[in-house]
Amino acid sequence: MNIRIRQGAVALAVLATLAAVAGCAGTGAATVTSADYDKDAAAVMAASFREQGIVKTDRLTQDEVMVACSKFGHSLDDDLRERFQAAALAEVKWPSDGKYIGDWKEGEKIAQSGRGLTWTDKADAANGGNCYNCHRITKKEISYGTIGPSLYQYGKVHGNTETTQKYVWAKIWNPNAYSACTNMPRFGTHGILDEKQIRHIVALLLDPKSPVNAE
Amino acid sequence: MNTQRREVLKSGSAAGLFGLLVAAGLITTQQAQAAGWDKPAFEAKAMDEALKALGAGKPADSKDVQISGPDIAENGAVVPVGVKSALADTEFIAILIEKNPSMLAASFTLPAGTMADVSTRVKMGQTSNVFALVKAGGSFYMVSKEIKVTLGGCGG
Amino acid sequence: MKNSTYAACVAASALMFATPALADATADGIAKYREALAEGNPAELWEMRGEELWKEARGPKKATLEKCDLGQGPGVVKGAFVTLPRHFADTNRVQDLESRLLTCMETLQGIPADEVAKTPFGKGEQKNIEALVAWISAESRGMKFNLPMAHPEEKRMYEIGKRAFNYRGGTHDFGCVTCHGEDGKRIRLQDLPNLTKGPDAARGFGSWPAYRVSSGELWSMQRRLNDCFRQQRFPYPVYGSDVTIALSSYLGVTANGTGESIAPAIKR
Amino acid sequence: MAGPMRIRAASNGTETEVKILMSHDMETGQRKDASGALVPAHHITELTATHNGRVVLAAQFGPAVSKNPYLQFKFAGGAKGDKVNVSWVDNKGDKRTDEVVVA
Repeated sequence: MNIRIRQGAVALAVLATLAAVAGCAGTGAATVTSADYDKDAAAVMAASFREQGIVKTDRLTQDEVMVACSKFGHSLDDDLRERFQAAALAEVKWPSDGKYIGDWKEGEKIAQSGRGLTWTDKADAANGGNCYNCHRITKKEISYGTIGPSLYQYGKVHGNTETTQKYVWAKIWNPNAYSACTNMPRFGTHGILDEKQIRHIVALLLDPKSPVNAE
Repeated sequence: MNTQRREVLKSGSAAGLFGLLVAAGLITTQQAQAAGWDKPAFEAKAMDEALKALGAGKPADSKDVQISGPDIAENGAVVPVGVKSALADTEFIAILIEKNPSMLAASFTLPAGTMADVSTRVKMGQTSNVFALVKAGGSFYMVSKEIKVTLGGCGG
Repeated sequence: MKNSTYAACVAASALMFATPALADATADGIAKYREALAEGNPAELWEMRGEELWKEARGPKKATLEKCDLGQGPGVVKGAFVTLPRHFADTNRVQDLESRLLTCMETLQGIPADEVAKTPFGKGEQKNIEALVAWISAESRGMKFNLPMAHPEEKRMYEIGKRAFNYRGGTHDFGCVTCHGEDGKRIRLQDLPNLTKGPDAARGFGSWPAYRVSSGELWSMQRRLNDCFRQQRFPYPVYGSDVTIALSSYLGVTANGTGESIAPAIKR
Repeated sequence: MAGPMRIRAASNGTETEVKILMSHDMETGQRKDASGALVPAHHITELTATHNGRVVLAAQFGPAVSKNPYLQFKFAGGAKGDKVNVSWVDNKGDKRTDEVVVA
């Protein structure tokens, strides 16, 4: 079970450090660059996981956006951000029948559910939206997270217009369309939620009868 | 760490715990006969039924009985509940949870010299009133408190 | 049974992080709930068993773990927890508490490490590991984190851990950083420590192992990380794999000097 | 076999406070396992605490008492060095007795 990677390389690095110690004031890391660590980290990620249940190791595969969003210590430059956002908006799949509003009661159930796509879930289980984990939504549910903004009274504030409906639809389908490297999952892009479910969540947020706006 | 004598009483006796305690001279036969798990009370599905099984009838409200617990529990699996009574000769305390499948969670018989101040932890399936039933000087009293049970994050 | 540091710390943070929109009553209620639980943490049942297991002759070699070197010399338990993971010369590997225990169980007692690593959490020898980590961590309660960083392998594991922490992937594009990269956030009602800096890193990292009230089990750090990856919709991290050790290195080093271990804590 | 209890008994000169942690699953009989089958009820039913041989508390538990139960109570008297003994029995007839010296 010992997973040894680049032990040899490290041994060499130590020797190099010892040789260069006078020159670089004993900072051993000077001979190992950040790029070396990037390579080591990639190898460790690849070697440390195995498949379990419905989850295969291809879950670790990152697209261009996630590679960029995994870099720490600096933010996206403007060009990249604009490119990611434009590409995200372009791939949003709009509702086949042109209807954005479903049943807010169903939307509330989806917003409450955190099920789906883990290795303890079954392949045919309906996925939840996990919305309350990060957002305040209705007044009644006090157990809500604060990773995302409050959506309470969202429709009341922004109006139930077609423009708002389309914005909310696209935001759920691929939130990178408006904010590259957001914490929010790409629910439509990755097939976490289907068209019908997204319609219900749009209703939860925008329908004037939804407790989000009515209470 | 306190030294503890870790002995499991030899099983095989049909007499149960109280029989063993009698055998060990720890309690009298009379005490043992008065005891025994109160199945009808623990299996009662409604308040009236549970109170009847406990012989409590219609208990009165009392300012001298306090039930303590959180207003909100992060997890219904473990909800701390305490009961204190300032009534003279408090001899019995029970904790009941209105919306549990069976309401009675635990009961305590307090011999003279034991304070009417007990705490334990109970399971709650959902937000509910929690009742403290107390018997003092031969009469029953009851107070309640609402405890909210919330959902957890990360898919529950 | 006193764990007042934890209760006070959680109470303070719950109040501090309350958003204006959140009724103070909610945060206050939750803080009181946690305070009530801090007294009488069932983790003590595991601590008792762990101490016995350390001193019990077991395995094919019928030996105790009393010669196990957790980094402070053979048999020294006090203070060991707050210096792990660290590099061990005999294995030439950076090891966390659990992987180090596997080494000791294999070399001293003859219990095959690979088999223990493959055992599901809460079963067989894993149950024993859970008891051992409860006791070993309790022996460092109240001590500040002080992980060594002098060895290049320690530095390397820290750097890998930092990258693993920020690695976003899976169906939800989640990484550790999604939930633990900012101050003052919550998931549902649970406060999320910002693990990228102290003293939050000490508060988060220094709570595990912990008794989970939701399952009524004692969770080691390995199990905590395993369940984080599950919820991130990642594949299954192999027990004792380098990614788990690297993450602990990153969290522990980030916690260094900024806070004390309260493990084994009690968690929802 | 059930694991040992963690019992603490502390006297302040006039009264003794007892805190007990028990190792028990406290299965409600309503939980389903991974295969969907009901896990049968398994819970402590009765508990007795004695001080130097005299009963100071008799408790009855239903399945709604939390897993790994915790119980705290106080009795008048008790001095350092006295013995507090706690016994429980569950609905399957398993039992456990542990004793602690008052601190």
